[in-house]
Amino acid sequence: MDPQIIIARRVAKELRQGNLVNLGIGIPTLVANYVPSDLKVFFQSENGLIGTGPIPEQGMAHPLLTDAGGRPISALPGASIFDSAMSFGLIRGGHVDITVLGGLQVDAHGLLANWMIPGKMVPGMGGAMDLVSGAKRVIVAMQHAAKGKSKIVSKCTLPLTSARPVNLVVTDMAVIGFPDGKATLLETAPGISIGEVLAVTEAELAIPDTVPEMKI
Amino acid sequence: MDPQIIIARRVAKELRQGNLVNLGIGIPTLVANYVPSDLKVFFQSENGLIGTGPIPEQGMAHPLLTDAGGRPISALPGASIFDSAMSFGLIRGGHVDITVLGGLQVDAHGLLANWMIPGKMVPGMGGAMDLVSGAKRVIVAMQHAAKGKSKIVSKCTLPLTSARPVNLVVTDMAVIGFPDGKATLLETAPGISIGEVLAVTEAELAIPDTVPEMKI
Amino acid sequence: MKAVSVEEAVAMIPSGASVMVGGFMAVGTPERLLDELVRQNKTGLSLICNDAATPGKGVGKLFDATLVSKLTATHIGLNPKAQQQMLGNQISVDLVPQGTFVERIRAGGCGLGGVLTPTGVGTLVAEGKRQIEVDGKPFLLETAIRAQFALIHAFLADYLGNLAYALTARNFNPIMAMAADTVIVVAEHIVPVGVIAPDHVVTPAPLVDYIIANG
Amino acid sequence: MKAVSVEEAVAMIPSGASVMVGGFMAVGTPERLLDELVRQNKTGLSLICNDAATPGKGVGKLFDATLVSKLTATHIGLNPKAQQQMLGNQISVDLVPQGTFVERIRAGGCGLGGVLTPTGVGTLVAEGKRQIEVDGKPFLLETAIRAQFALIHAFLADYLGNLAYALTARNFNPIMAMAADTVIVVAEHIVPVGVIAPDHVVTPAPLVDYIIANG
Repeated sequence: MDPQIIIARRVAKELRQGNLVNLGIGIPTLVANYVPSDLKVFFQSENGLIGTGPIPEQGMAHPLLTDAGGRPISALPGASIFDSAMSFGLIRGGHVDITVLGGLQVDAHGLLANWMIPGKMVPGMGGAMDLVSGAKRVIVAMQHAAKGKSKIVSKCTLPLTSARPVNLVVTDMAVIGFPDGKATLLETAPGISIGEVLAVTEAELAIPDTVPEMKI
Repeated sequence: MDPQIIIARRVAKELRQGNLVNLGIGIPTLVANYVPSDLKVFFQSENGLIGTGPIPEQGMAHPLLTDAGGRPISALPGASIFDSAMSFGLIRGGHVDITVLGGLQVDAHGLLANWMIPGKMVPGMGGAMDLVSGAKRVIVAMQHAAKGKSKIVSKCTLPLTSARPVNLVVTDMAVIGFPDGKATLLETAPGISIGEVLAVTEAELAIPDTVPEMKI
Repeated sequence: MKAVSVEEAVAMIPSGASVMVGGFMAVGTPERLLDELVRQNKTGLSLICNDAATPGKGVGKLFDATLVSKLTATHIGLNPKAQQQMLGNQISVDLVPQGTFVERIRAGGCGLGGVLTPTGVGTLVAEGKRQIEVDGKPFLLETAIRAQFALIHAFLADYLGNLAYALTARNFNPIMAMAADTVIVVAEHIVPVGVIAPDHVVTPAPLVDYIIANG
Repeated sequence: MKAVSVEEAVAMIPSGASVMVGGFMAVGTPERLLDELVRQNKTGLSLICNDAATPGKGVGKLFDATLVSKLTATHIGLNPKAQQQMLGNQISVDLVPQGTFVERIRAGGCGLGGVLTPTGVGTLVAEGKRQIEVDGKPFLLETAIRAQFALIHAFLADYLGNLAYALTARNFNPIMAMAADTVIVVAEHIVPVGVIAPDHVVTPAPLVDYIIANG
């Protein structure tokens, strides 16, 4: 299975009935494809919409209905529109149950860096800092390693997104949580051993007595 | 002429085309009756309406359309509705061109007290403090004296409504402004002499060379 | 969102709870919830409401039944019972400028640490509060307000919990609907999903916990 | 409110002006005003806009024509020209978290002294800023933002200047319409007074100074 799909399917299992969910760009966007049809969740697009639906059929797109990347989306029945102050009031005020974001680095204490590589990539933080500071649960969805380098690090070398630790990291190799503020291996991806995870993880990982395989 | 009507008619002359105006309860409310029909102004009711109209005809009132005192009002074509945060954003943000309020005391520097008589009347300030702090121009519409006591005082003995001085005071005897922060007699009411004004005014009043009679 | 009876909804509110109630002089107030608070005799309430309404109307009913022990409001001048209870020290009253009142609730609902307002500087309202200078101008630091419960009046609610308001009954309702742990709504009309156009929804469904069912 | 031609409107904006522009990735942006800013070659602009859009679209046109000298935004990653101009020090860029960005503009429009936000605490964003503790929790004091001009896109405008927005083109427009000395609006449709129901007006008429006339 495609690593991105493994991640997206596993993250989708974290969603609960009635949750308000914000999905970042990239792998997080894929999560919407794997929500069981009997689970009703609300997806927020931070440019001002709750109730985002799939990409509209050809010829049905409206130029004034887009996602945060400016791409055409649809709105489900029961959708609502609001201005940006309200959108970030929802985010900062803890009304978003789950935010799923991409990451550049997550460290052993759950701190996330995902908005800047000094001197190289300075796109701006957009809504990421508010989402990590404000959402009830923060889930990072990312590849475990990039170019052979672990993205789960002892300490972030890139600028932090927030002083608030994330709740869960889901990669193509593992699910990592932070009980008592310490990176802990909660699950391994199908066919991946604990040893394989440890081999490509820079951060020290606590290993509980049982580490089940991801159910996706 | 009724003293209240003198005041209301004179205040109405301060309104300019397109102004957003907030009228307090009491004498200020009467001002709306004396706006020339060719002058288009917007009246705000701070409970969430711009475009307040007259009291509706009998049988046409709606229980969900009221003024800040809870009394039925009407809405003119082009009216708009908003929540209380927006209403006071308009007020505090300087978008209200003129607020007209009642007063208990105005002092020689233009400071207003109008919300509390300690130990006696403690109704709360409602929107008065925001209106005086935020509106572009603050006009106090009140009787010059109450029970023979001047309401234009040297220094307010009652708790202040704001540290920001008002712009104009219109009473049944005079119009008083505060050029250079000093109470100044700008106009006298019809048939009232400067001497009569001074006789019932506790505050020291600057008297310009010419003090015209109010045009109402 | 869950549809519940008014009895069930009020049964969730313990005596002594902090309760925000929408409305301005009882306009835009969820009367059915207030009647039921009185019937279930929920005492010692910390009430957060713009005003005390008038006896027999809106939150005025809570003062009639002496259910309030603490009040945060902007104006209580039109309810003599609330005034008597304040002067008799039966209730403690915190009077707040109206713009500050709504902005503090908004801060509570939007995750802000408080409000920096020019309103109240140099008045009694400033007593005991921090004053912060920004670019040489003084502002009061007014803290955020939240409550355990928000009792909301809406004109339309759909089956998901989206709300729209009518006329001046909107007032504090959409702001309070963001600032409480549990949000309970009385709507004049409950309508199918889609009846409220997305552009006309004022309170998005995920903010609403309970809607009082018809009948 | 006054109806003016797009040429007249832009003629009022001097080179070097501070200009807020509504829109999110060019959705909800008043394109006609941007085209005219380019045509009249207004240089040295201080631009306040959520993002830099993409070349050829929305405020992206201002970067194509190198009219911007200072940018306050939350994200410019999808406009390589804006990035190049930033890295080449042709423009100074202040990158702001999006929730902070909109709240600072709201503070500017609503007469608040600034914003107390948890966002950015403990990050690069906190550098050089005051940190204020409230009830033991740290918040950044972020200052209010205003501009000389706000360029607004609306869906409907009536003859008085009341505005309503459509779908995700609403975004920053209603907030910016409160935070500038002069507010200029391009509407998709100009309609008679009364067509927009009072409950559906988002920006009340008195906030609007100019509407770009049809044709």
